[in-house]
Amino acid sequence: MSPLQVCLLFSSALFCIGLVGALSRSNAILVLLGIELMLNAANLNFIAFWRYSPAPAVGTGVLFVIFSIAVAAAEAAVGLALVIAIYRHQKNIRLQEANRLKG
Amino acid sequence: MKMTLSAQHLWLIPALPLLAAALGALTPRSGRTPAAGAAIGAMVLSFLLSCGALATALAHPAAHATANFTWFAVGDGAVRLGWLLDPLTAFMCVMVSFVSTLIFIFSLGYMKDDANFKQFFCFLSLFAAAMLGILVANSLLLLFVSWELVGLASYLLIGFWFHKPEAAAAAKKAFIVTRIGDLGFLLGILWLYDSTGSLLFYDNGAGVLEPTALGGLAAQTTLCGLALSTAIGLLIFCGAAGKSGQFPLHVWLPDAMEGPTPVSALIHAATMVAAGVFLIARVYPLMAADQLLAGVPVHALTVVAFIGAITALLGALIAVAQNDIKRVLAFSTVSQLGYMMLALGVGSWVAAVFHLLTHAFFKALLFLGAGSVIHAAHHEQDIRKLGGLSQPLRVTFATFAIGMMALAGVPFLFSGFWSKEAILHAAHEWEVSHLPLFAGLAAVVLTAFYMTRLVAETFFGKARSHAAEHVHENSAVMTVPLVLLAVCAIALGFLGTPAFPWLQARLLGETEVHGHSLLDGSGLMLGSIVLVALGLGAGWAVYWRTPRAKDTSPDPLASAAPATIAFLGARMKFDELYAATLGRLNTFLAAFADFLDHWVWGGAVNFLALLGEFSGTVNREADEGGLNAGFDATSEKLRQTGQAYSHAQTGGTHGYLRTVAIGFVVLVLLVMLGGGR
Amino acid sequence: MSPDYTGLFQALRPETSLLFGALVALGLDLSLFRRHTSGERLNLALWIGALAVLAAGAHVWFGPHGPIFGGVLILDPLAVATRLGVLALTLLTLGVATAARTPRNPAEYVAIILFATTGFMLMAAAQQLLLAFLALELASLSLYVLAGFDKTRPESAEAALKYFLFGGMAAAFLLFGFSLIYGLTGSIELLEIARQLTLQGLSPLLVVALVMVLVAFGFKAAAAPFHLWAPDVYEGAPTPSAAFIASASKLAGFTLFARLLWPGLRAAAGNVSTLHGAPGWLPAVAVISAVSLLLGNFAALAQTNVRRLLAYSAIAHAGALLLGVIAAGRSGPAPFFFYAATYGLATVGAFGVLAVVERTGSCQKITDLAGLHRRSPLLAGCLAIFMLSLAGIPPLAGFFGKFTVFAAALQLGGLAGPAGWLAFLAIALSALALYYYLIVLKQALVAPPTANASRIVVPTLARFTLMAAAGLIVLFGVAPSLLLDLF
Amino acid sequence: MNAALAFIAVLTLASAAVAMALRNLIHSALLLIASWFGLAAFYLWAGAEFVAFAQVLVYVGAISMVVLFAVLLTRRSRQDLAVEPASLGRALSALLVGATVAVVLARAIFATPLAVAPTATPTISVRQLGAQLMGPHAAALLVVGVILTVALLGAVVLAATDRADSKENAP
Repeated sequence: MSPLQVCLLFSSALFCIGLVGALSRSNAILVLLGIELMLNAANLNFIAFWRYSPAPAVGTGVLFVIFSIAVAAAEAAVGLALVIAIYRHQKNIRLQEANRLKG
Repeated sequence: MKMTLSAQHLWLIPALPLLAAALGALTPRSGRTPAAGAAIGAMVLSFLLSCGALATALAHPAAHATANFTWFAVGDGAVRLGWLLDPLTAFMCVMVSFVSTLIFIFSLGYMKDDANFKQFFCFLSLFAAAMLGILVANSLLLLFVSWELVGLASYLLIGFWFHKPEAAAAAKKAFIVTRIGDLGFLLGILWLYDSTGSLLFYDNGAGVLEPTALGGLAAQTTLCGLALSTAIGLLIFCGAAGKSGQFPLHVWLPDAMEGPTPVSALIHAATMVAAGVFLIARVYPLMAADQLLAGVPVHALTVVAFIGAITALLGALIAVAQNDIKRVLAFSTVSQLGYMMLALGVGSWVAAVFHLLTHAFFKALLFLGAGSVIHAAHHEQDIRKLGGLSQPLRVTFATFAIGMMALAGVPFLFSGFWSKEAILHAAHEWEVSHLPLFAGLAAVVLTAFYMTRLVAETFFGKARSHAAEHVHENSAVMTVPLVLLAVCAIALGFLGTPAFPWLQARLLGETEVHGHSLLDGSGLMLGSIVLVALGLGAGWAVYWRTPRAKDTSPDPLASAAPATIAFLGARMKFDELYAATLGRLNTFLAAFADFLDHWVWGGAVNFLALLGEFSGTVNREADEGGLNAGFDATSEKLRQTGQAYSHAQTGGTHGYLRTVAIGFVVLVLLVMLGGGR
Repeated sequence: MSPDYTGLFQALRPETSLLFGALVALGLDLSLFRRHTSGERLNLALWIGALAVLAAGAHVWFGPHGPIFGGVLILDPLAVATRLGVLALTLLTLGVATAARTPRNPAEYVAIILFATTGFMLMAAAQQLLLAFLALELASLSLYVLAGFDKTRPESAEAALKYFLFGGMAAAFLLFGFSLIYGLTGSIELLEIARQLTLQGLSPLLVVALVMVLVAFGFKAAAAPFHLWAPDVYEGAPTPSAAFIASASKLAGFTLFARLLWPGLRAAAGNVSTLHGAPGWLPAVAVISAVSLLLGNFAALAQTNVRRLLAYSAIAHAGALLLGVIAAGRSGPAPFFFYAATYGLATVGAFGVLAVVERTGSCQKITDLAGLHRRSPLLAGCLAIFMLSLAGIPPLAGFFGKFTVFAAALQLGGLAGPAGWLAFLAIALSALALYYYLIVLKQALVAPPTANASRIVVPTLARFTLMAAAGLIVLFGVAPSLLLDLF
Repeated sequence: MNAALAFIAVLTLASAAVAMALRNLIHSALLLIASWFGLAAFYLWAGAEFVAFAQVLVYVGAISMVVLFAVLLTRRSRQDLAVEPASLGRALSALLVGATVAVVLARAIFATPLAVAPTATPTISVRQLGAQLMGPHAAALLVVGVILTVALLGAVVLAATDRADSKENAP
């Protein structure tokens, strides 16, 4: 098993942990954080691939991660604002109670 | 003054009514006179232009004059459209514009009390424009566009009295059933485009109906060993069958009688239903391209012939048992359209077009006559409640009788006789099978019989309801079109007698007329005359001699009880015959038609529903709503399937997110394992 | 090699004018117009927005073409056409917003619409994974906010949260997929990726990456089974937002993903012209397309809510559009672009009608449209055009969208292969589609109005918008070359 | 060196997994911060110092603060802090789906030959990054600026409590 494969398994595991969290938690904030973990796993991949790329001096992977961290911050801000908006109406942030819309 | 019109300007013929429709749409609701005036004026102009086009076409009957232009380009292929002027187009244009003009004028009287008078003329113009568009198109795509517009306009017209729920339902049914046929048609168009790269009929050797393309299409084989041209031809025939009410897609036509009567005359006599026959006549070279091939399991035209024969017989049988004046005519239309398809199938498209033209006139005459009766009798349509109208409605009666004799095929004087004779003659010469001929001959008897019954019940005996007692002849605006149509119903036959087949020769592109002696094939003609006489006699015996006494008295055919005196024996015999064969057969066929309506094509849709249900939910009871009923139940069934689908939409966000992950896994497995690596 | 900043700014002039418009709208609203009524503030913002969109359109039309800034962006015919289409749909959305209920922060609303449009413009032209991801996120974040903009209705917040979580999940999958593609090819430039993939062939990790991209594509296109957000968002979001999400977003999304898939991942496409084709993303797209067609059409039948009906019909249309993407490898992007653009027109128009009807009360149920022909003949007529175009009745534009897409799909191998079957399925199901569109039209054109229904006064701008949408649908139906000549 | 990688991985994964399983929201948030630190350590290990700093700054510094604010804003009593356990069925199905995805990913990773050049830890200087940012990635930089603007504007609009709003929605 090469170190790159270890890194990929690491990121895959993190991705799946985030996925399980997003699928199981009823608190909307935790679901959001699960999705953040999935984004983190992708970042980890970028760095790992950059680490073992033949020409790391170009730094594409690193740059991608910097941008994606910025995007993740933006997503978190909007997401938490939406959580607050939901809270305003249903006075809690349990996701399973937000199901007026269906059918 | 001899006016001619070249192919370049052919577009004017449909453009004028379209303009009238647009003007009608823009006039305010109160603008009744301008809207109707524009519609009728445009139709008259179109008629004159059509006459000009006919003059041009007759000058060069063998030529397919076209005017093509590029419409748009997709990728490396371009779609081109164009107009086509040949005798077929020209004759049809003259017929459609003439009959439409008369129907428009008749509508002035028939619809004069309707609140939506203006819209009615607007829709009529739109319909006529679309119909004329079908005729002048030189591209299958342009034809299809007009074809769908015709469907849309007929939806608007059939559902015109939308306050009647039956009318709204009938309109929807007509639109959707014809559309089912159109799906096949569209698929055929796409396939043809894919195979030949063009949709133009004639294009200086590059069109799809010209030998190069046809040779290529006939040479390839596709599913089940059919030639490619056969497969495409059959798909196109689906569209024709839907529009022309061919078995098994005929179910919409009788229901469509809920529309105003002029609409019935326009849609179910002269134009829309004839569009299917015209379509097959137009693409006849494509349909016939496989005729020369040996070893092909099915020829496209053979299918057409048998479908036509079945429709002819079925329509006639059902018509015998109808009591609504318009429904009798509707089923007779189904039956006559069957004749036309039969003629196309057995290889005589000129006979089909000849019958199409004569039928358009006498069936429009009959429908307008029925409309005149209905209008006079305060919207009473049940023939059991009419009766005794021959005295008060003299003009209507006389013209209706002419139409009836033309439809029944009374010899020599009436146009229907000659055109039907041409079809039977062609069926006789068909080498594949004589079954269509026998079906056609059987339908001859039945047609004569039920038309006699219709006239007898409606116009003779005594008035059997309050509505029928106080009738007055309608105004000239309604009777003059009847008289004109009656003249045509007689005169048109002489254009195509065997001794002087002028029309046939022109349609085939010949400049000289080669007549045959009337004695050629006189055996068949004699036979059919005898059959007509038989049908008329039977009708006379059963209905005319002893008119119905009350509207509730039983139908003499329906009650198997033996009755009165002198002619008793013969009549008894016929009653038995009816009870044993016709009655039972009729019941059976009615049940069979019902079966078709509910099961076969409903079943096809149901099959889709089941397919959907199967994939949609696992825990759904399979028998619920089974294959139980026709159109409405089918759509209800489909709705339930949809509900099952949308129940997956639980509103729970976790479920949604889980679906993303599961979808991911499934797709990965699909790509890794599937794909036929 | 020094980067060509001038070229970049030349190419980004449309985006710059949109952003400038957004900032001006915000600034004027915050400084000079604080005290005015929200209706006046909305009008001001909308006019500024419309001017910005028009300016951007002019810049697109007269701007540069070809690869920009070392190939990060590509302004080919597809990009230009999509940009123009997106701008037109944005303009119509702004028109719809004049008729809808005035939002509480009108300038912010318009500004975010312009930000989202900026995202769409970049999506149309991105030729590099990083820029594609950022453009997608810019557009998505703006749309989440737009969906949740109506703070008085809990449905709006719920729709936005669902949309956000679903979209966030899709974005995570997309980013993971991008990271794998970067790892396998060592590049994020589409052309370089394509070059590398032709050398490598299909590896299991690449399959994972492909499917992750498809998940995000399915989300953006609202294709089954990644469609679940769509009905809820269409129902809950404010009407102009829903119109925007259904139209411009879809057009830009299809362009972006078609570009990712065809030039970028062409080597991994596989084959669907015969049943035993090569594996790749094409079979997966074909499956998504078939599922969308079936599910969308059937579920639409069961709807009583007109917005959900539009949503399920959108899913069905996504299925047909995916067929166009499948065919784009051979026939080019023109067919699916035409389909997506005309579909967007009809959808914006339909939502516009709903927005106007909503002024007199709720408009959620199909029966809320009853008697529309009496209440406003103009609305009923426009709705009929939109619905019939969606149903694909010629000569409206929707028919030619279908025609070109199906014709392109059949070119892949006739009726014998899965692509042909899909075309057949799509054609067969369009009879069903006609049925549910007629259910809506029956209410609007035939049913009598309810007792307390009053006449609807259509505001001038909304009237203009609806007539423009309807007119364009008829125009593109009669003369499709107007759109197709962009290619 | 691989030992360091394994240590970081185990630490990060364990804290993430426990964070996703804990019932108390505040505890979860704290453990997530730990896991983000783990990721920063990984970036350091891989030689991407700048990314590690960005990770700490943005995630540990900013996002965790926003999360804590959101947690505090959306609770009405102390009991709300303890998140009720997810329903068992949902947790099991989530685990099942997660495990399946994990199996798919792992199989793909093992089945794909990945050419790896055994190299020393690369370095990339901030100056190099800056040149890249301002050079080939200038367009992306502009777009990120717009994204952050939208997020700020959107978050403010969505989260701000209008006076009329609070009146309408007062319980």
